[in-house]
Amino acid sequence: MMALLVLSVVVQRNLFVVVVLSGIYSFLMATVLVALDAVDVAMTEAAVGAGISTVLLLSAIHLAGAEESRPLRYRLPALLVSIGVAAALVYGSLGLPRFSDPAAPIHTHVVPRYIQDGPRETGVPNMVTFVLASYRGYDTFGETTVVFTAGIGVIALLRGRRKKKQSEANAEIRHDA
Amino acid sequence: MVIMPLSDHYTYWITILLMVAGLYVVIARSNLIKKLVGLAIFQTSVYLLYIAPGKLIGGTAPIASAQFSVYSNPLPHVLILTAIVVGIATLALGLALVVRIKESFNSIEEDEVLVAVHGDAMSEDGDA
Amino acid sequence: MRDFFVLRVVAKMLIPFMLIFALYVQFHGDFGPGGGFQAGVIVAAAVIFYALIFGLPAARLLVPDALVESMMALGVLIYGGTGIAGMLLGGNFLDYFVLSANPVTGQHVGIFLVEAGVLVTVSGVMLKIFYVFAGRAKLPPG
Amino acid sequence: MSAEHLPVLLVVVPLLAAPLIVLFRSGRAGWLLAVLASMVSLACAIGLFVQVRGGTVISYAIGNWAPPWGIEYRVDVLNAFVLILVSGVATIVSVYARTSVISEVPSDRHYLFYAMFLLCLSGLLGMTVTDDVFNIFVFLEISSLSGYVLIALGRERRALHAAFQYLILGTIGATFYIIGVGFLYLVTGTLNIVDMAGRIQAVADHRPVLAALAFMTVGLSLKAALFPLHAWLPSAYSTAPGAVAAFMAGTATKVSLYVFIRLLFGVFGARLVLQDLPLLEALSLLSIAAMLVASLVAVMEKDLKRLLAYSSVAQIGYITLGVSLANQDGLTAAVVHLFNHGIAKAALFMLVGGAALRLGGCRLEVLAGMGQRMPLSAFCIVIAGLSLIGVPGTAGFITKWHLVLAAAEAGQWLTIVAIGASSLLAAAYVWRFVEAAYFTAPRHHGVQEVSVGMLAPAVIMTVACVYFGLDTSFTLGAAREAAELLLGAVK
Repeated sequence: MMALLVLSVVVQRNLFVVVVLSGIYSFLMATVLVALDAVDVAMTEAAVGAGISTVLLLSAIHLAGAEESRPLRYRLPALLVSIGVAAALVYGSLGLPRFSDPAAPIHTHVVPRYIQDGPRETGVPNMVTFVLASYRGYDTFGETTVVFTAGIGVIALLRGRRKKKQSEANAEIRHDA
Repeated sequence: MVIMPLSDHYTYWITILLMVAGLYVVIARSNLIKKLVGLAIFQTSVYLLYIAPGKLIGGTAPIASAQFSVYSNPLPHVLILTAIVVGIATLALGLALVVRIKESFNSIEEDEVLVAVHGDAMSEDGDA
Repeated sequence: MRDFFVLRVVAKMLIPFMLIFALYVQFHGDFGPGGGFQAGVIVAAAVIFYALIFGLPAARLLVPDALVESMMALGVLIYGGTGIAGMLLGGNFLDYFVLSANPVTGQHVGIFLVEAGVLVTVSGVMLKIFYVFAGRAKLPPG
Repeated sequence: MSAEHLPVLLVVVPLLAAPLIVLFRSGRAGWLLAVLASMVSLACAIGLFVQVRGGTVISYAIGNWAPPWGIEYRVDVLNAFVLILVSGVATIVSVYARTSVISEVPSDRHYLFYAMFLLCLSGLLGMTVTDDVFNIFVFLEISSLSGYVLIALGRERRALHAAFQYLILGTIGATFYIIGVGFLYLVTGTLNIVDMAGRIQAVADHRPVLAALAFMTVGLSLKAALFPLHAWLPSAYSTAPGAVAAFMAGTATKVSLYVFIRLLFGVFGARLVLQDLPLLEALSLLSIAAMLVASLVAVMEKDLKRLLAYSSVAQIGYITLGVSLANQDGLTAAVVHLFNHGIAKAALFMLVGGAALRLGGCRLEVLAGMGQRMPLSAFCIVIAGLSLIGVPGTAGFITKWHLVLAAAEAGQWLTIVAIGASSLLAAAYVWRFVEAAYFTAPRHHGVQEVSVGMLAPAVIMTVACVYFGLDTSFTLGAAREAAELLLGAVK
């Protein structure tokens, strides 16, 4: 079902439909993530993928137009690159541990300490929370900085600098300067 | 649907199909917004590469409790949370650029924009 | 949209609940799914909801741009400040053990502070991005 | 706070200065903070370099969680050397930026520019100093996102398209990198580089490791603009504001290359015998192609900034050529060229950026007669250009000499011919500037030299190109030690 959705994104030319489809895609992804026990990730993916991205994409379409004017063309180089990437991925995946193999390295190294000692060392039962905020808190610091960077980046790109005819909106933007 | 281990590597292959479809959209389509949607799908699919192997059948979500002893791996969840945030940050910036490109070039089709870019380079007076 | 009386009343009733839910997600993050990022998104969503019903200028009056921009910066500073505090108290950067006499309490304090930092930055940025995009889009003014 | 915190202060000071600038909202305060924070980083980098000289390795456990459970900062002579390059270029460019920003960026965005500049700097420093493959990704994204915005702040509308193109390719690169990290994590269970190097030898199946190597190589090559994945670089560097072009040309691609070198030798080298890999041959062929093709394109270019950008692609080829030779001299050349090329390109982009502001463009016909109108700028461009060619007495010569030694040691005589040919092409593209600046009648009248604020940093950087060509104890000494370290990890 997800694959079908993605294929329709490839073919569909109306951007509005594409955005809605990608929102549904994120929602399905969130469902799959719940099935895989990743509840925190699922919650975030639903909020971000189905929520924020969709709102952002819709407002961008509102500003930039909704119809893709180029007809669908099958570009050989792009297809070749994609097939090459897929081949490399399949080749690599053949050597990976089986699905749900408790002896896989990711289950036997590093993580056991989080599971066994983490709740006691930090006093927090949600392992995702304490790994995120404490053991790997520096990544999350970086992540917060990424969000901050995007925020001031959007301001730097979109503040002010509009054509004169939109002076009304300009006045509105002035008071944050 | 993904949790059924039909084959040992079934989950990996689903992930791969999704990733490559996203990548194809990025490279092949000329509409800039469509490119960004493709990019988002490409990134989202990578999440499965991390999360799916973290699942242990019979395990539970990694929240410590007296009733359970087997938990799915929390570390990939943490990494992917960070990756989701990075993805949305990239999307927001990309869309801001698209809006500016639309205002400056009056088009969001890559080939049309490219023609205009070359025009600017020739006349050497690109307007701001 | 001003005229949709029902919408306005429902919104007024719903928004406080959204904010409380955000706080729940923030603090319950220790025990269940959730945390600063998700809560930040919900806070921003509450204000965006307000803006959709009452118009962008009204939302900007309620939560001014200057405040939003400061929030973006403040969250990062709270997070980094927690890290620096760990250093000043004799530990490494982001060392929560030293934040309190009891290491486990220290971890609690540290996690609480950095999650608060994430909340502030994320809600600020999401809101600001909405303001900027919506400001360009000339959303129907109130 | 004592010296033990230097590794983290180096990154956190510029990172936290950025939100402070946003709080103050003043262009002038932003500039002061940017200069100060860059200087603090430089001081930290120098302090670290002094400590790690002679083989000491500094490990810093962030959050006091021992690696591999927590994130570790790890400094040795190799990354300390790169840190000095990045923070040094940042310090000099941040001084230069004041004038460049005033003339190229709208005034209500000045403080945002400096905040972005510092974020980009801390992202690059964070990538260099960390020993955690996922943390590299996070800081890579900080530097990339801020980089896209910095480029888009260029005056012409072309800058927007260049930034968008860079955003797409950069994100594909970062995603490829993260796919590679995923493979490595799934087979080793760890994200810490040192831990990974130890555990990768026990991995039974080599297929995921090879796939990881392939994805990380392609991902980082996209970020490093390795030929033929350089499509974003010329348009990005030629349309970005002058200070941004100088900063990024001097640092951004170099840090991606550093990460590539670190992973290749620090992680994969421990498992895969480098001589058995087709990767090195492929890298060597691509490097030679870059040196020749990109130089040739540079010779044809009519715009000086694009000419320099293509020259960058060619010079990146020298670095990867040194890596592909994988012997002591080759790696020494690669590491020292990270530095030597970084300072030469930063100097050139600062000088050309200033000239473009004065003369209203940087097509070669616009620069006609620059030697008379702006004698010092033109002279410095020629000197830094000589370093690109590799004339004895400049820093570029040191690299060329060791590359030739390395190729001779490996018995690759054709490679030496290619180095010679590429140097001739470099001489040709530098000559095109000389011809325009000194042997063409000036088009502009009453044009003056750029202001001291822009000229002084550029001159200092140019002098550095000559200084490090004459006194090589610092650069070559560090590079030799780093090369020994890398080869030691493989054996």
